[in-house]
Amino acid sequence: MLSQSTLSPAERRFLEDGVRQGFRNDGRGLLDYRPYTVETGILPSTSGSSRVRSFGTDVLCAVKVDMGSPPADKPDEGVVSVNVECSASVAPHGELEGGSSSRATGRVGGGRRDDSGEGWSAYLGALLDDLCLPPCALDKKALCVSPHVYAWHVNVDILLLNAAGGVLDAMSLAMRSALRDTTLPSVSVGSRDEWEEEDTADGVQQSKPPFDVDERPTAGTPFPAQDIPVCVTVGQVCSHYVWDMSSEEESCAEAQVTVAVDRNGRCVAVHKSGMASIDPTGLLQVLKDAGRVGVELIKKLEAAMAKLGTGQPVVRERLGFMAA
Amino acid sequence: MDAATYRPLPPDVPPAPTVSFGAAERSDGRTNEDVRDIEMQTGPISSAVGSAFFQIGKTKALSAVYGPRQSMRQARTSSSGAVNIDLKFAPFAVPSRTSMAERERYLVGMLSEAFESIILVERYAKSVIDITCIVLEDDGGVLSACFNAISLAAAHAGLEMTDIVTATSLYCMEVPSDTSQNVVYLSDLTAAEEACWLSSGQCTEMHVGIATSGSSICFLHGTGSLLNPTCAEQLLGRAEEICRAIGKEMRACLKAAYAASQNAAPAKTTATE
Amino acid sequence: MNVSILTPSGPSPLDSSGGISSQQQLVMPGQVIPTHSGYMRGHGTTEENGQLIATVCGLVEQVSALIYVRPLRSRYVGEVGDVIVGRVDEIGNGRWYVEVCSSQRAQLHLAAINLPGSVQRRRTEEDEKEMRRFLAEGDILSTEVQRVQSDGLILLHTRSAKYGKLENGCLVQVPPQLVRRQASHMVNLPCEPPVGVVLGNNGYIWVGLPQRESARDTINYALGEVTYQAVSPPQRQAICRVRNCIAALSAHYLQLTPQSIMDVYSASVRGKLEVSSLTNPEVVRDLIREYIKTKT
Amino acid sequence: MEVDEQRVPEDEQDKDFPQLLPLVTPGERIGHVSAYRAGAGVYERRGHLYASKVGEKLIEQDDSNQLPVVSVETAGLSGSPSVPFTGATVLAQVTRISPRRVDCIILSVEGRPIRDTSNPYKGIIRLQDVRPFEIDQIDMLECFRPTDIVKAKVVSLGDSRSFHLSTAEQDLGVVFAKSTSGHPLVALKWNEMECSKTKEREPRKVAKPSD
Repeated sequence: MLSQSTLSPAERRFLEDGVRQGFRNDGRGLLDYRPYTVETGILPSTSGSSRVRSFGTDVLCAVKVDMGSPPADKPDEGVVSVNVECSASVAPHGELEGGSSSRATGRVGGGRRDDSGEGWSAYLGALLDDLCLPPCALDKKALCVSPHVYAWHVNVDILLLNAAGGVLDAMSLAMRSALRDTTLPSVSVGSRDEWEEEDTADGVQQSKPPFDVDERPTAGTPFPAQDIPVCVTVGQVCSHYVWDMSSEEESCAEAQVTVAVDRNGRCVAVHKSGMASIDPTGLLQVLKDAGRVGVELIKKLEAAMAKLGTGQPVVRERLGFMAA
Repeated sequence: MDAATYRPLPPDVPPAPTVSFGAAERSDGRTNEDVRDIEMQTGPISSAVGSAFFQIGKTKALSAVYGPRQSMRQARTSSSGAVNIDLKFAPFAVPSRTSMAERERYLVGMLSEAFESIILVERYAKSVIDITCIVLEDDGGVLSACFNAISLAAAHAGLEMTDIVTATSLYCMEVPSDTSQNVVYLSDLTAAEEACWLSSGQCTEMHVGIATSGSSICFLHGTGSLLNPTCAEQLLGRAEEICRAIGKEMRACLKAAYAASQNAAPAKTTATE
Repeated sequence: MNVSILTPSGPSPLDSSGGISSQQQLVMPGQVIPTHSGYMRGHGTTEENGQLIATVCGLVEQVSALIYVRPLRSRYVGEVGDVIVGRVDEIGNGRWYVEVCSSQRAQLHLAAINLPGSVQRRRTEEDEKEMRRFLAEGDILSTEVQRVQSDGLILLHTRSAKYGKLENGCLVQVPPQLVRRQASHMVNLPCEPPVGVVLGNNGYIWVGLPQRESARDTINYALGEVTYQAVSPPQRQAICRVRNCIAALSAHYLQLTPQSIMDVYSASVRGKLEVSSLTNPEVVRDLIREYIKTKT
Repeated sequence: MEVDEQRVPEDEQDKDFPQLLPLVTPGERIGHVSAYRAGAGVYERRGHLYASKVGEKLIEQDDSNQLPVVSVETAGLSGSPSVPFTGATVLAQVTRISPRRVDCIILSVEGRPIRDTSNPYKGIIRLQDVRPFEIDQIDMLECFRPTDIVKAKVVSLGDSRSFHLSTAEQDLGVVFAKSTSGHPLVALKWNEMECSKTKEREPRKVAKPSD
């Protein structure tokens, strides 16, 4: 999704001719995806973690879960917050002021105001939270332990180690597999009367009932992540739709549409960005194809997770953390 | 939030929003397709190069354009200008005084991407165009209100643009009636309606910005479970209708403002000798 | 529409040899290098109380009396006569600033190029305004290192027939160490249909349509001659296959020569591998394993 | 994707603003590439010409063998802000003088004042751009003084900080200056001006007044 190198007119013409012939620079067809490599459970200190790589793009995602009080306006729901961090090598464009650079590089994610590129990663976090965790994909009520008192605060931290196109897709894949890898510990909350009696002793300060946590992973309940969608980004290059773009293709893409698709092919969110405008018929066609591609992606992801689940401890030790 | 903070109930507590089918009205008397009445005015801020005020229902947005002017930063590849949008919620805009920083940043990210494609930035080499937008009151539909305010302000400032682009917000919901699963299409929710339906997840929302003379989509953001092609087609059709209506109003408003400034100017000499 | 999700697999076939021949000595920073009397100290080393100490992790190289350590992976260090491919970054006061993946941008002076129609005259103010017509920002060009200043600044020139703007192809970036100085850097690979490759010593490799033979011999072939040509599908397939083969060799840190590229190319054709399948790391691993078998 | 036929109805032409030329707003189609050439305030997309700002549609036929030029003119204060472009004649105020160049801020482009003065565009006039002849004998102090108003032509966009200006033509140079005693100077010769009060002579590179 992010590319700094502005292509020369010669490269741009060669690439666009390729797209017109349906044969891209690395031999893929317009609809073909580069294979993703997915690993889960690589950070034991976290509640759930995953790493997604696809030919240059490298995303690490970790989920930490802790107990807190539910928000005031939604007393019966838990809280999920998504936070994106970029390693310095990825966000050098930060110092290019305003949106002019994004015009040249056709990046998803809107203008960047400040110098250090935080604005961009903060915006990405908010976009991912909006696209992949809408109410219909994740029932936050399931995260509430006891209304008004305790609820799970889920922190999803995504670290972008290297960006070579398709960053939003890789991040959504990493987030989904990390949340699928997360288990919520089983918690038993003290009964109601213990709560009352402690309250009067402290006067105004309303304390919380005691709770104890069963640490054993086997005792916990898996995080309700089966309905979380996966993002599929399509670029419009000389009025052809190109899927899973490399960074070169992204700098030639006039407009980009990102569709979030859940496991039974339902489009859960759609976001258009990029410089040019697109016509409605094109958009509807993209929605249809996105459904198909999304389902395929999630099915393959589930299969890979299942395979990983079995051989998990063995594979990781032998290869080492940063294995190829 | 341990101690519950006291919040005075707003004087006219609107009755809980109800969903109705067909012609029956919504809680504030509008049918499902009705858009709240719109008011717009150009040039409220004299010091800015161009400015505009846009009101839809009770939601009010005020936008001002400064520049193009010398770009401060060392942008090497500055063959084209830059658009720098700054959006603020007035402290009194929202009932609870929560910090709106995150929401502001999110809206800025959305808006700046759209306006870089609308304003012909390659005609403003080495300069930056600063656009500020203040939300005076938030009664739902803030994103499209700000979008329209900025679009009108940019046109009034005389910035070169590809088109008059207007935005609107549309929603659809599956309401189980006795006969069958019935999908209801609503446009332009108020804050109360948004609070009631959007956060509970039954409602699919879609914000669309359409170039009014060519009907292509410049801006699109939607979330919700009913984004399948059929519903999307319905939503886009309605969005086009509403956006074109707003666009027509904007063009009339701009022409009136231009004519007024001509009549005011004593000798009507052509600008360039 | 093929979508595939893999899990991490075994080590790459080359972990053992890693493309380093046995007699070369791999040194770590701080390691003492055995020396002979009257040696000359090269870069990558330092002297401490009479002993030659390596300052970078790399291979000890010896050229007659000179001993130096060639780092395994670093940015490109220019040498006079290197053929390199660069991208024009900026144009200012009579020169092009060219990005060559080195510590600083190389410079190509207006005086160091062939003017159109290759007329020989002093460069005027007019030429300076016309610079964008020869090479604009972002353009890719093949060039040669004319001089390297003491502070490492590389000065380029394109005053020969074979250098100039590159068209009709795409660029691949590999670590500079994988492209050694060799007989010819601008080669037409004998695959069917032929593919033109420019192996830049700085790790930039251009893969595109073959260079026109005739224009290259005449001394005064000017920059403007290169034009856009439509690329036919078979030519495009060959170019993309070569591009993927180069990426495969670079992923496994193998030397890039016209011969090695052709070997991997014919291996992939023999194996009836689709061009797009070469983006799959596992397919690439098997292909390289097979290529090494044929080589040793 | 060909943008289909015109959506904004033609009858929308301006009934109630008879005395003005037809008003257009951005996005309205005003012609086809085969019929007109694009002027200011107009952009071309897929063969059609569209207005890019609010203003009056103007069609000029400058020379017979070429297509007429259609442009959108915005008169009066609400004129569209202009940015210095290569070849534009600008009015600039000198701020700093050094032996090899003169720094100035650009006040107006092609007669249109730049209204946003908080962060003005900067320009420099290099030694070789002051006048076309005897470049090596130029003494900058004999040509310009700080606070002089200079009419110049933009030579190039220069680097990211300032535009490159030139006064190398007869009608370019100082158009308004104050003498050391603070009174306006009157142009005498191409290189001399005279103080209106003290009749003191001061050297300047004077713009030939276009009388």
